Amino acid sequence: MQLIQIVEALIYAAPEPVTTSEIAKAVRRAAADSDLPEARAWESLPEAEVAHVIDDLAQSLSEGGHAIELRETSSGWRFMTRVEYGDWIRALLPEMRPEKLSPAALETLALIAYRQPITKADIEAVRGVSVDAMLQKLIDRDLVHISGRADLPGRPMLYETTSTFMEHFDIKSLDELPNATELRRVPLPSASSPRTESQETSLLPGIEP
Amino acid sequence: MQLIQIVEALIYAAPEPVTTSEIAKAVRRAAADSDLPEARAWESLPEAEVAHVIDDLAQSLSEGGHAIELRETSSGWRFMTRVEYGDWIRALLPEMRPEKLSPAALETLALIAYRQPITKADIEAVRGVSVDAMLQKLIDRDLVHISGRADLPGRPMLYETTSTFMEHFDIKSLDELPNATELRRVPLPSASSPRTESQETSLLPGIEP
Amino acid sequence: MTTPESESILPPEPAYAGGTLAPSAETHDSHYKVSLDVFEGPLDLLLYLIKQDEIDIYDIRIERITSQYMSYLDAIRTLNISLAGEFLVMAANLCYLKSRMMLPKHVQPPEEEAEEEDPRWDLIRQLIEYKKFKEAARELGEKEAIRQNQFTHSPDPIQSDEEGERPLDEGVGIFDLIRAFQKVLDRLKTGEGLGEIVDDRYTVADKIELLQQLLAPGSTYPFTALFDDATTKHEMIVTFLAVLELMKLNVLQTRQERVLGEIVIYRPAS
Repeated sequence: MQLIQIVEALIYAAPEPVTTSEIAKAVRRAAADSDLPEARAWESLPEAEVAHVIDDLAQSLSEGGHAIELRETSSGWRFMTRVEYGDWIRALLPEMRPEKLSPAALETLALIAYRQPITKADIEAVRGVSVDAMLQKLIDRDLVHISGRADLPGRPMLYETTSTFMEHFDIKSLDELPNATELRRVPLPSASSPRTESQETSLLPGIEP
Repeated sequence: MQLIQIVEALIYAAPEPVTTSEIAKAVRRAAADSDLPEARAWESLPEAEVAHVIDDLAQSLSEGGHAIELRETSSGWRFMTRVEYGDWIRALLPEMRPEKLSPAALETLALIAYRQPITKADIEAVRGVSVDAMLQKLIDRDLVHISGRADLPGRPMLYETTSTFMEHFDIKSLDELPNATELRRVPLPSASSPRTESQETSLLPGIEP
Repeated sequence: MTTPESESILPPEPAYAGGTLAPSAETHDSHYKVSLDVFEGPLDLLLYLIKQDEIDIYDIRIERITSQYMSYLDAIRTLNISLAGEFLVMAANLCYLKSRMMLPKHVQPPEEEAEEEDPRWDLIRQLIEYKKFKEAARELGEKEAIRQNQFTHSPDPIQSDEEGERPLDEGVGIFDLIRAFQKVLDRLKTGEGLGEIVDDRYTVADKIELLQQLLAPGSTYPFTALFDDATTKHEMIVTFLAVLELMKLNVLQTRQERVLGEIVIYRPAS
């Protein structure tokens, strides 16, 4: 039994992406309970060695001409099919036709992504339309969440993108957003007078409608 | 692009095991729509050739020293981690992040927690969206259960939180819910006319789940 | 509330980039019906008009753009399509700008902060900001398209020496059964008619006997396949009741390898 195989099995079996450090920690813990003689050495496995093994694994997959690759997402490593097989997979699984977000949803998300945390009024100031319903839909799809309240009159809520957002767009960090350096600094027209939030706040504090 | 890679991608991405004949059919269908020159030959791909490719794939995985193998189950082919890694994975998986609840799930759960026992129609009256799937997920995760039926037309089911819910949120009684006294009294929109439940109730009277 | 209820999280059917939109008031209905959904808001519409005119954003002629904008709104209104409030607010804003621009400089009412500033400036700045994020949104959309061509697997069964470790091995709840049954009924509903046989020929006892013949001890059978031969809804219900009865008697068990997976009926050997 080799470390590379354990790492492969682990990434494959994990229900969500796993980070290098999670893998290292888990292997150390499991090695301590193992009867295998080779496991002794893994009881103090450094993270750097796991990182190395992950590189080897990714390389062996791509050199072996596999349709599956090891990819690093914002929340860790996971196996994914290569882009070029997308059409073939959809022929087998027509129900997996992707649900693309609408331009309005993308605009709203872009604003939140680049300027988070941001208030609803500030989003509306740029988009020029009311975004109540849209925000609720984005929250329902777990692309956006409420991160707190701004220190402004009316204490408006602040919105941020989630890890689901990162996964959905395959972005590892916010710096990776297209044109990040420019857009994250652009001075925005902001809501001149912070509007009072609608019923959602007054009705059920803590339970978002 | 080679057939073996397409087959690998298909088996990997399919949510359920796939049979040789399903794979052959999917490849033929996608080949007809494909621009790739090599796809011409696959438009009339015989099942026997797919079977052959599957054998090759299984062999290349086992010869490559992978921790994942291709196995034929009663309903088709799928990748699985090899038996010998079972112990490791089992030891490692508890280390992984537990799957988190989506905001929409939490909302639904909160409504049930504060207003239990509650009907689906009343939850939907508040959330404004259908919650069927959500309720099922919460039930699957043992956070919510059906506690009975309301004394209303159609005898709609009533939902309540479970003891797992209490453990998960670390509360000893429902009175310990934040803001309990207030939120349990807040007027909420309720289903104006109680909807009749779908066929499951009317069709099968006498089967109490 | 001015919330545009039509604002969907999914894309509108017609493609904006199609370029078939003619903003002249004479053009007839279908264009406008399409276009209102196509513009994400008044700023988007203004950007479109500016692009059509091939002018620089910094060089908008308020008078011209206002009249184009207004004729666009008029056309929409004659079609009785309800207009999101934001479009009207922008119209008012444009008219105000236009009237200011028409006054000689020295009689223009003083703006609060902007002393010498061009009255168009606020609008221009807003358009430029909006355009940047519209572009960013487009790029996000491209990333999304790439990502959606990659697939990952759903959590799979892990093989191990010990049995009974799988999360869903302990049998399926009655709800899964009812849901699966419902699915079968739905499928029947969408298929051809149920046939006109009115005679209720099957009893639960008949079906119990049949099921026991069908399933030898130790064998399994896909749950939904039990209903493949049923010709009436009644027969399906009777079959289902027979399954429930046999489960109660511990003659049959159900298994499901994964959540929402295929349910299998199993008859233990003993």
